[in-house]
Amino acid sequence: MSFQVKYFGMLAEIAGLSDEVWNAAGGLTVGQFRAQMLDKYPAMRDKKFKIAVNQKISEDFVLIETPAEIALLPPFAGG
Amino acid sequence: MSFQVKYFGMLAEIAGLSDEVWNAAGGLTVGQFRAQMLDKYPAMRDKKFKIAVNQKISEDFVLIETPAEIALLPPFAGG
Amino acid sequence: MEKAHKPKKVFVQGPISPDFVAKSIASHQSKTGIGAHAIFLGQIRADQKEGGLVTGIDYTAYEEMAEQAFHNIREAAFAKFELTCMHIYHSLGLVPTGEISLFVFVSSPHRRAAFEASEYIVEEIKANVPIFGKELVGDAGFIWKENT
Amino acid sequence: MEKAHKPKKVFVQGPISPDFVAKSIASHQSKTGIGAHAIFLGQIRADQKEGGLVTGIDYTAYEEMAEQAFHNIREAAFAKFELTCMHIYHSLGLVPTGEISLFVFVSSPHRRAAFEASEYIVEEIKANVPIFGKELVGDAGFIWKENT
Repeated sequence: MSFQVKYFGMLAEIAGLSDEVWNAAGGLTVGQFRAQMLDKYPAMRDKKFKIAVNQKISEDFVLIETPAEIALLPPFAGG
Repeated sequence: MSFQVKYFGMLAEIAGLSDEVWNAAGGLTVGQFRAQMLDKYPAMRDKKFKIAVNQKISEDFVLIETPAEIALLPPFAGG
Repeated sequence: MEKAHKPKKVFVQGPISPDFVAKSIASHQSKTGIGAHAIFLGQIRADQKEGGLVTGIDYTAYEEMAEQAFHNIREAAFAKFELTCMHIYHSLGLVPTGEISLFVFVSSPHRRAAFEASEYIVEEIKANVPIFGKELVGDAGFIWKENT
Repeated sequence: MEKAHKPKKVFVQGPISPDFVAKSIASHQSKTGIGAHAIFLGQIRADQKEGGLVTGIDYTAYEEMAEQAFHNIREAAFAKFELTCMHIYHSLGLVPTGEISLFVFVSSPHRRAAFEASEYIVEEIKANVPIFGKELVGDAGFIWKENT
Protein backbone atom coordinates (compact mmCIF):
# COMPACT_ATOMS: atom_id res chain seq x y z
CA MET A 1 0.00 0.00 0.00
CA SER A 2 1.05 3.58 -0.38
CA PHE A 3 -0.22 6.92 0.90
CA GLN A 4 0.71 10.57 1.12
CA VAL A 5 2.56 11.88 4.17
CA LYS A 6 2.79 15.56 5.04
CA TYR A 7 5.19 17.12 7.54
CA PHE A 8 4.68 20.46 9.22
CA GLY A 9 6.69 22.89 11.27
CA MET A 10 9.75 21.47 13.00
CA LEU A 11 8.94 17.99 11.64
CA ALA A 12 9.25 19.23 8.08
CA GLU A 13 12.63 20.67 9.04
CA ILE A 14 13.76 17.32 10.48
CA ALA A 15 12.47 15.35 7.50
CA GLY A 16 13.97 17.87 5.10
CA LEU A 17 10.76 17.81 3.08
CA SER A 18 7.10 18.58 3.54
CA ASP A 19 5.50 15.83 1.42
CA GLU A 20 6.37 12.31 0.47
CA VAL A 21 4.74 9.07 -0.64
CA TRP A 22 4.96 6.27 1.94
CA ASN A 23 5.20 2.71 0.62
CA ALA A 24 4.47 -0.17 3.00
CA ALA A 25 4.49 -3.91 2.42
CA GLY A 26 1.02 -4.55 3.84
CA GLY A 27 -1.76 -2.89 5.86
CA LEU A 28 -0.62 -0.46 8.57
CA THR A 29 -2.17 0.97 11.70
CA VAL A 30 -1.35 4.54 12.66
CA GLY A 31 0.90 3.13 15.41
CA GLN A 32 2.78 0.91 12.97
CA PHE A 33 3.26 3.83 10.63
CA ARG A 34 4.54 5.92 13.54
CA ALA A 35 7.14 3.24 14.35
CA GLN A 36 8.37 3.07 10.73
CA MET A 37 8.52 6.82 10.57
CA LEU A 38 10.59 7.14 13.74
CA ASP A 39 12.98 4.52 12.29
CA LYS A 40 13.38 6.65 9.18
CA TYR A 41 13.68 9.97 11.07
CA PRO A 42 15.16 9.16 14.50
CA ALA A 43 15.43 12.87 15.32
CA MET A 44 11.63 12.97 15.61
CA ARG A 45 11.72 10.61 18.59
CA ASP A 46 11.96 13.35 21.19
CA LYS A 47 9.43 15.61 19.47
CA LYS A 48 5.78 15.90 20.42
CA PHE A 49 3.40 15.43 17.53
CA LYS A 50 -0.01 14.10 16.61
CA ILE A 51 -0.92 12.15 13.51
CA ALA A 52 -3.90 13.12 11.41
CA VAL A 53 -5.45 10.73 8.90
CA ASN A 54 -7.44 12.57 6.27
CA GLN A 55 -7.42 15.69 8.44
CA LYS A 56 -8.63 13.92 11.58
CA ILE A 57 -6.35 13.37 14.58
CA SER A 58 -6.13 9.58 14.92
CA GLU A 59 -5.36 7.05 17.62
CA ASP A 60 -2.57 4.49 17.13
CA PHE A 61 -4.96 1.52 16.79
CA VAL A 62 -6.69 2.95 13.70
CA LEU A 63 -6.03 1.06 10.47
CA ILE A 64 -4.96 3.30 7.60
CA GLU A 65 -7.23 2.82 4.59
CA THR A 66 -6.03 4.12 1.25
CA PRO A 67 -6.31 6.55 -0.33
CA ALA A 68 -5.08 8.42 2.71
CA GLU A 69 -3.35 11.67 3.54
CA ILE A 70 -1.36 11.32 6.73
CA ALA A 71 -0.11 14.48 8.43
CA LEU A 72 2.40 14.85 11.23
CA LEU A 73 1.38 17.79 13.38
CA PRO A 74 3.69 19.40 15.93
CA PRO A 75 2.13 21.45 18.78
CA PHE A 76 -0.29 24.09 17.58
CA ALA A 77 0.70 27.73 17.84
CA GLY A 78 -2.20 29.71 16.39
CA GLY A 79 -3.12 33.09 17.85
CA MET B 1 -29.39 76.08 55.01
CA SER B 2 -29.08 76.03 51.25
CA PHE B 3 -27.40 73.76 48.74
CA GLN B 4 -27.16 73.05 45.02
CA VAL B 5 -29.49 70.49 43.46
CA LYS B 6 -28.85 68.98 40.04
CA TYR B 7 -31.39 67.03 37.97
CA PHE B 8 -30.50 64.59 35.22
CA GLY B 9 -32.28 62.78 32.43
CA MET B 10 -36.01 62.39 32.82
CA LEU B 11 -35.88 64.15 36.21
CA ALA B 12 -34.51 67.29 34.59
CA GLU B 13 -37.41 67.10 32.14
CA ILE B 14 -39.93 66.81 34.98
CA ALA B 15 -38.35 69.61 36.99
CA GLY B 16 -38.04 71.75 33.89
CA LEU B 17 -34.52 72.70 34.92
CA SER B 18 -31.19 71.02 35.55
CA ASP B 19 -29.90 73.09 38.46
CA GLU B 20 -31.42 74.97 41.33
CA VAL B 21 -30.57 76.20 44.82
CA TRP B 22 -32.53 74.48 47.58
CA ASN B 23 -33.35 76.51 50.68
CA ALA B 24 -34.43 74.69 53.84
CA ALA B 25 -35.41 76.03 57.26
CA GLY B 26 -33.03 73.82 59.25
CA GLY B 27 -30.81 70.73 58.87
CA LEU B 28 -32.03 68.05 56.47
CA THR B 29 -31.32 64.39 56.01
CA VAL B 30 -31.28 62.99 52.50
CA GLY B 31 -34.67 61.38 53.24
CA GLN B 32 -36.16 64.69 54.39
CA PHE B 33 -34.85 66.41 51.29
CA ARG B 34 -36.37 63.65 49.16
CA ALA B 35 -39.78 64.21 50.78
CA GLN B 36 -39.62 67.99 50.16
CA MET B 37 -38.56 67.38 46.61
CA LEU B 38 -41.41 64.98 45.88
CA ASP B 39 -43.82 67.58 47.32
CA LYS B 40 -42.43 70.16 44.90
CA TYR B 41 -42.34 67.80 41.88
CA PRO B 42 -45.12 65.23 42.43
CA ALA B 43 -44.50 63.75 38.96
CA MET B 44 -41.21 62.33 40.27
CA ARG B 45 -43.07 60.07 42.72
CA ASP B 46 -43.36 57.15 40.33
CA LYS B 47 -39.82 57.51 38.99
CA LYS B 48 -36.85 55.47 40.14
CA PHE B 49 -33.85 57.55 41.14
CA LYS B 50 -30.92 57.67 43.51
CA ILE B 51 -29.62 60.70 45.34
CA ALA B 52 -25.93 61.56 45.31
CA VAL B 53 -24.41 63.94 47.85
CA ASN B 54 -21.16 65.39 46.62
CA GLN B 55 -20.99 62.70 43.91
CA LYS B 56 -21.58 59.80 46.31
CA ILE B 57 -24.83 57.81 46.28
CA SER B 58 -26.30 58.38 49.73
CA GLU B 59 -28.71 56.64 52.08
CA ASP B 60 -31.78 58.46 53.40
CA PHE B 61 -30.47 58.71 56.97
CA VAL B 62 -27.41 60.75 55.96
CA LEU B 63 -27.44 64.36 57.18
CA ILE B 64 -26.68 66.87 54.46
CA GLU B 65 -23.77 69.09 55.43
CA THR B 66 -23.23 72.29 53.47
CA PRO B 67 -21.67 73.15 51.16
CA ALA B 68 -23.26 70.30 49.27
CA GLU B 69 -24.09 69.37 45.72
CA ILE B 70 -27.09 67.05 45.63
CA ALA B 71 -27.83 65.18 42.41
CA LEU B 72 -30.93 63.23 41.43
CA LEU B 73 -29.88 60.32 39.28
CA PRO B 74 -32.34 58.28 37.20
CA PRO B 75 -31.34 54.74 36.14
CA PHE B 76 -27.95 54.56 34.44
CA ALA B 77 -27.83 53.86 30.73
CA GLY B 78 -24.16 53.95 29.80
CA GLY B 79 -22.84 51.60 27.15
CA MET C 1 -3.04 69.78 23.22
CA GLU C 2 -5.77 69.38 25.81
CA LYS C 3 -5.63 65.62 25.28
CA ALA C 4 -2.01 65.51 26.37
CA HIS C 5 -2.93 66.98 29.73
CA LYS C 6 -6.00 64.82 30.22
CA PRO C 7 -5.03 61.36 29.01
CA LYS C 8 -7.92 59.84 30.95
CA LYS C 9 -10.66 61.86 29.32
CA VAL C 10 -13.45 59.41 28.53
CA PHE C 11 -16.26 61.44 26.99
CA VAL C 12 -16.34 62.26 23.31
CA GLN C 13 -19.02 64.22 21.47
CA GLY C 14 -21.14 62.05 19.19
CA PRO C 15 -20.34 58.60 17.81
CA ILE C 16 -16.96 56.86 18.07
CA SER C 17 -15.65 56.14 14.57
CA PRO C 18 -14.08 52.87 13.38
CA ASP C 19 -11.15 54.99 12.29
CA PHE C 20 -10.62 56.18 15.85
CA VAL C 21 -10.56 52.53 16.94
CA ALA C 22 -7.96 51.77 14.26
CA LYS C 23 -5.76 54.65 15.39
CA SER C 24 -5.97 53.40 18.97
CA ILE C 25 -4.90 49.92 17.90
CA ALA C 26 -2.05 51.25 15.76
CA SER C 27 -0.73 53.32 18.64
CA HIS C 28 -0.14 50.11 20.62
CA GLN C 29 2.07 48.38 18.09
CA SER C 30 5.20 49.87 19.63
CA LYS C 31 4.30 48.29 22.99
CA THR C 32 5.92 44.96 22.29
CA GLY C 33 5.10 43.43 25.66
CA ILE C 34 1.45 43.22 24.60
CA GLY C 35 0.23 39.83 23.39
CA ALA C 36 -3.54 40.31 23.53
CA HIS C 37 -5.99 43.14 22.99
CA ALA C 38 -9.65 42.82 23.93
CA ILE C 39 -11.97 45.45 22.53
CA PHE C 40 -15.61 45.97 23.36
CA LEU C 41 -17.80 48.22 21.26
CA GLY C 42 -21.34 49.18 22.17
CA GLN C 43 -23.43 49.90 19.08
CA ILE C 44 -26.90 51.50 19.01
CA ARG C 45 -29.62 49.01 18.07
CA ALA C 46 -32.69 49.91 16.03
CA ASP C 47 -35.00 48.25 18.54
CA GLN C 48 -38.71 48.14 17.76
CA LYS C 49 -40.67 50.07 20.39
CA GLU C 50 -44.36 50.90 20.63
CA GLY C 51 -43.87 54.23 18.91
CA GLY C 52 -41.62 52.92 16.15
CA LEU C 53 -37.95 52.09 15.65
CA VAL C 54 -35.17 53.53 17.78
CA THR C 55 -33.24 55.96 15.58
CA GLY C 56 -30.54 56.89 18.06
CA ILE C 57 -29.69 57.61 21.67
CA ASP C 58 -29.03 61.06 23.10
CA TYR C 59 -26.55 60.66 25.97
CA THR C 60 -26.06 62.99 28.89
CA ALA C 61 -24.06 62.44 32.06
CA TYR C 62 -23.30 63.84 35.46
CA GLU C 63 -19.89 64.44 34.04
CA GLU C 64 -17.78 65.12 37.12
CA MET C 65 -19.17 62.11 38.96
CA ALA C 66 -18.91 59.97 35.84
CA GLU C 67 -15.25 60.85 35.28
CA GLN C 68 -14.57 59.93 38.90
CA ALA C 69 -16.47 56.66 38.45
CA PHE C 70 -14.44 55.86 35.32
CA HIS C 71 -11.28 56.63 37.25
CA ASN C 72 -12.31 54.23 40.02
CA ILE C 73 -13.11 51.49 37.51
CA ARG C 74 -9.75 52.01 35.84
CA GLU C 75 -7.84 51.80 39.13
CA ALA C 76 -9.75 48.70 40.19
CA ALA C 77 -9.13 46.98 36.86
CA PHE C 78 -5.40 47.72 36.95
CA ALA C 79 -5.30 46.29 40.48
CA LYS C 80 -7.27 43.14 39.60
CA PHE C 81 -5.79 42.21 36.22
CA GLU C 82 -2.31 42.17 34.66
CA LEU C 83 -2.88 44.96 32.15
CA THR C 84 -0.43 46.93 30.03
CA CYS C 85 -2.96 49.51 28.82
CA MET C 86 -6.58 50.46 29.27
CA HIS C 87 -8.66 52.99 27.40
CA ILE C 88 -12.33 53.83 27.80
CA TYR C 89 -14.32 56.16 25.57
CA HIS C 90 -18.02 56.95 25.84
CA SER C 91 -20.18 59.21 23.71
CA LEU C 92 -22.16 62.22 24.82
CA GLY C 93 -24.89 63.76 22.69
CA LEU C 94 -26.61 62.03 19.83
CA VAL C 95 -25.40 58.65 18.57
CA PRO C 96 -27.50 57.38 15.66
CA THR C 97 -28.53 53.76 15.28
CA GLY C 98 -25.70 51.57 13.97
CA GLU C 99 -23.01 53.79 15.41
CA ILE C 100 -20.72 53.21 18.37
CA SER C 101 -21.20 54.82 21.79
CA LEU C 102 -18.80 52.82 23.97
CA PHE C 103 -15.22 51.71 23.25
CA VAL C 104 -13.37 49.73 25.90
CA PHE C 105 -9.84 48.72 24.95
CA VAL C 106 -7.59 46.64 27.21
CA SER C 107 -4.19 45.18 26.44
CA SER C 108 -2.19 42.59 28.31
CA PRO C 109 0.73 40.25 27.80
CA HIS C 110 -1.77 37.35 27.94
CA ARG C 111 -5.30 36.78 26.74
CA ARG C 112 -6.91 35.73 30.01
CA ALA C 113 -6.34 39.09 31.69
CA ALA C 114 -7.56 40.93 28.60
CA PHE C 115 -10.82 38.94 28.41
CA GLU C 116 -11.56 39.23 32.10
CA ALA C 117 -10.75 42.93 32.32
CA SER C 118 -12.86 43.73 29.27
CA GLU C 119 -15.96 42.12 30.78
CA TYR C 120 -15.33 43.57 34.20
CA ILE C 121 -14.96 47.11 32.90
CA VAL C 122 -18.06 46.98 30.70
CA GLU C 123 -20.22 45.61 33.53
CA GLU C 124 -18.91 48.25 35.93
CA ILE C 125 -19.65 51.03 33.45
CA LYS C 126 -23.19 49.81 32.89
CA ALA C 127 -23.86 49.56 36.64
CA ASN C 128 -21.96 52.42 38.20
CA VAL C 129 -21.43 55.37 35.87
CA PRO C 130 -24.08 58.13 35.90
CA ILE C 131 -24.77 58.28 32.19
CA PHE C 132 -28.32 58.76 30.93
CA GLY C 133 -29.72 57.80 27.57
CA LYS C 134 -32.80 59.04 25.77
CA GLU C 135 -33.78 56.60 23.04
CA LEU C 136 -35.30 58.49 20.16
CA VAL C 137 -38.24 56.52 18.80
CA GLY C 138 -39.99 56.95 15.47
CA ASP C 139 -40.57 60.52 14.36
CA ALA C 140 -40.89 62.35 17.65
CA GLY C 141 -41.13 59.92 20.55
CA PHE C 142 -38.57 58.91 23.13
CA ILE C 143 -37.98 56.44 25.94
CA TRP C 144 -35.46 56.81 28.72
CA LYS C 145 -33.12 53.87 28.56
CA GLU C 146 -32.35 51.76 31.62
CA ASN C 147 -29.47 49.30 31.87
CA THR C 148 -30.18 45.73 32.90
CA MET D 1 -13.46 39.06 -6.34
CA GLU D 2 -12.12 35.92 -4.72
CA LYS D 3 -13.31 37.21 -1.38
CA ALA D 4 -16.91 37.32 -2.56
CA HIS D 5 -16.84 33.61 -3.36
CA LYS D 6 -15.03 32.62 -0.20
CA PRO D 7 -16.57 34.69 2.55
CA LYS D 8 -15.21 32.33 5.19
CA LYS D 9 -11.58 32.56 4.15
CA VAL D 10 -9.57 32.95 7.34
CA PHE D 11 -5.93 33.11 6.31
CA VAL D 12 -4.28 36.32 5.23
CA GLN D 13 -0.67 36.79 4.19
CA GLY D 14 1.37 38.73 6.73
CA PRO D 15 0.11 40.99 9.53
CA ILE D 16 -3.49 42.15 9.96
CA SER D 17 -3.60 45.94 9.83
CA PRO D 18 -5.56 48.22 12.20
CA ASP D 19 -7.12 49.68 9.07
CA PHE D 20 -8.51 46.26 8.13
CA VAL D 21 -10.05 46.04 11.61
CA ALA D 22 -11.62 49.48 11.12
CA LYS D 23 -13.11 48.48 7.78
CA SER D 24 -14.58 45.35 9.36
CA ILE D 25 -16.18 47.42 12.12
CA ALA D 26 -17.54 49.97 9.64
CA SER D 27 -19.11 47.24 7.52
CA HIS D 28 -21.30 46.28 10.50
CA GLN D 29 -22.88 49.66 11.06
CA SER D 30 -25.74 48.84 8.72
CA LYS D 31 -26.62 45.78 10.82
CA THR D 32 -28.81 47.62 13.28
CA GLY D 33 -29.75 44.56 15.32
CA ILE D 34 -26.21 44.52 16.72
CA GLY D 35 -25.72 46.00 20.17
CA ALA D 36 -22.30 44.63 21.11
CA HIS D 37 -19.08 43.81 19.30
CA ALA D 38 -16.28 41.89 21.00
CA ILE D 39 -12.94 41.94 19.24
CA PHE D 40 -9.86 39.95 20.14
CA LEU D 41 -6.48 40.77 18.61
CA GLY D 42 -3.39 38.64 19.07
CA GLN D 43 -0.22 40.72 18.85
CA ILE D 44 3.35 39.39 18.57
CA ARG D 45 5.34 39.97 21.76
CA ALA D 46 9.07 40.73 21.83
CA ASP D 47 9.70 38.07 24.44
CA GLN D 48 13.22 37.69 25.77
CA LYS D 49 14.60 34.24 24.94
CA GLU D 50 18.04 32.73 25.51
CA GLY D 51 19.20 33.75 22.05
CA GLY D 52 17.81 37.28 22.18
CA LEU D 53 14.51 39.04 21.61
CA VAL D 54 11.72 37.60 19.50
CA THR D 55 11.53 39.73 16.35
CA GLY D 56 8.52 38.03 14.76
CA ILE D 57 6.70 34.79 14.13
CA ASP D 58 6.65 32.94 10.84
CA TYR D 59 3.31 31.12 10.60
CA THR D 60 2.54 28.03 8.54
CA ALA D 61 -0.53 25.82 8.64
CA TYR D 62 -2.01 22.59 7.42
CA GLU D 63 -4.33 24.82 5.48
CA GLU D 64 -7.11 22.46 4.40
CA MET D 65 -7.43 20.96 7.88
CA ALA D 66 -7.19 24.40 9.47
CA GLU D 67 -9.96 25.84 7.28
CA GLN D 68 -12.14 22.88 8.28
CA ALA D 69 -11.28 23.42 11.95
CA PHE D 70 -12.19 27.12 11.67
CA HIS D 71 -15.45 26.10 10.01
CA ASN D 72 -16.25 23.73 12.87
CA ILE D 73 -15.46 26.40 15.45
CA ARG D 74 -17.69 28.86 13.62
CA GLU D 75 -20.61 26.41 13.46
CA ALA D 76 -20.23 25.50 17.12
CA ALA D 77 -20.11 29.16 18.18
CA PHE D 78 -23.21 30.04 16.17
CA ALA D 79 -25.00 27.09 17.81
CA LYS D 80 -23.89 27.99 21.34
CA PHE D 81 -24.28 31.77 21.35
CA GLU D 82 -26.80 34.28 20.00
CA LEU D 83 -24.56 35.86 17.38
CA THR D 84 -25.36 38.14 14.48
CA CYS D 85 -21.92 37.94 12.86
CA MET D 86 -18.60 36.23 13.31
CA HIS D 87 -15.32 36.80 11.51
CA ILE D 88 -11.97 35.15 12.08
CA TYR D 89 -8.70 36.13 10.41
CA HIS D 90 -5.28 34.59 11.00
CA SER D 91 -1.94 35.43 9.47
CA LEU D 92 0.31 33.16 7.48
CA GLY D 93 3.94 33.99 6.82
CA LEU D 94 5.97 36.51 8.76
CA VAL D 95 4.34 38.74 11.35
CA PRO D 96 6.85 41.08 13.00
CA THR D 97 6.81 41.89 16.70
CA GLY D 98 4.13 44.43 17.59
CA GLU D 99 1.89 43.45 14.71
CA ILE D 100 -1.36 41.50 14.73
CA SER D 101 -1.68 37.84 13.73
CA LEU D 102 -5.19 36.98 14.94
CA PHE D 103 -8.42 38.96 14.64
CA VAL D 104 -11.60 37.47 16.08
CA PHE D 105 -14.70 39.64 15.68
CA VAL D 106 -18.11 38.65 17.02
CA SER D 107 -21.29 40.72 17.09
CA SER D 108 -24.51 40.11 18.97
CA PRO D 109 -27.62 41.97 20.04
CA HIS D 110 -26.34 41.70 23.64
CA ARG D 111 -22.96 41.87 25.32
CA ARG D 112 -23.02 38.57 27.19
CA ALA D 113 -23.11 36.46 24.03
CA ALA D 114 -20.38 38.58 22.45
CA PHE D 115 -18.03 38.20 25.44
CA GLU D 116 -18.61 34.48 25.78
CA ALA D 117 -18.28 33.74 22.08
CA SER D 118 -15.09 35.76 21.79
CA GLU D 119 -13.37 33.78 24.53
CA TYR D 120 -14.71 30.48 23.29
CA ILE D 121 -13.50 31.03 19.75
CA VAL D 122 -10.02 32.18 20.76
CA GLU D 123 -9.52 29.18 23.07
CA GLU D 124 -10.74 26.78 20.38
CA ILE D 125 -8.37 28.28 17.82
CA LYS D 126 -5.39 27.99 20.17
CA ALA D 127 -6.21 24.35 21.00
CA ASN D 128 -7.59 22.87 17.80
CA VAL D 129 -6.34 24.57 14.66
CA PRO D 130 -3.18 23.16 13.04
CA ILE D 131 -1.20 26.37 12.79
CA PHE D 132 2.53 26.34 13.48
CA GLY D 133 4.69 29.25 14.54
CA LYS D 134 8.42 29.72 14.30
CA GLU D 135 9.53 32.48 16.65
CA LEU D 136 12.48 34.30 15.16
CA VAL D 137 14.97 35.08 17.90
CA GLY D 138 17.83 37.57 17.81
CA ASP D 139 19.83 37.66 14.58
CA ALA D 140 19.48 34.11 13.31
CA GLY D 141 17.92 31.86 15.94
CA PHE D 142 14.43 30.46 16.21
CA ILE D 143 12.15 28.56 18.56
CA TRP D 144 9.05 26.63 17.59
CA LYS D 145 6.17 28.11 19.49
CA GLU D 146 3.75 25.95 21.47
CA ASN D 147 0.37 27.13 22.76
CA THR D 148 -0.43 26.69 26.41
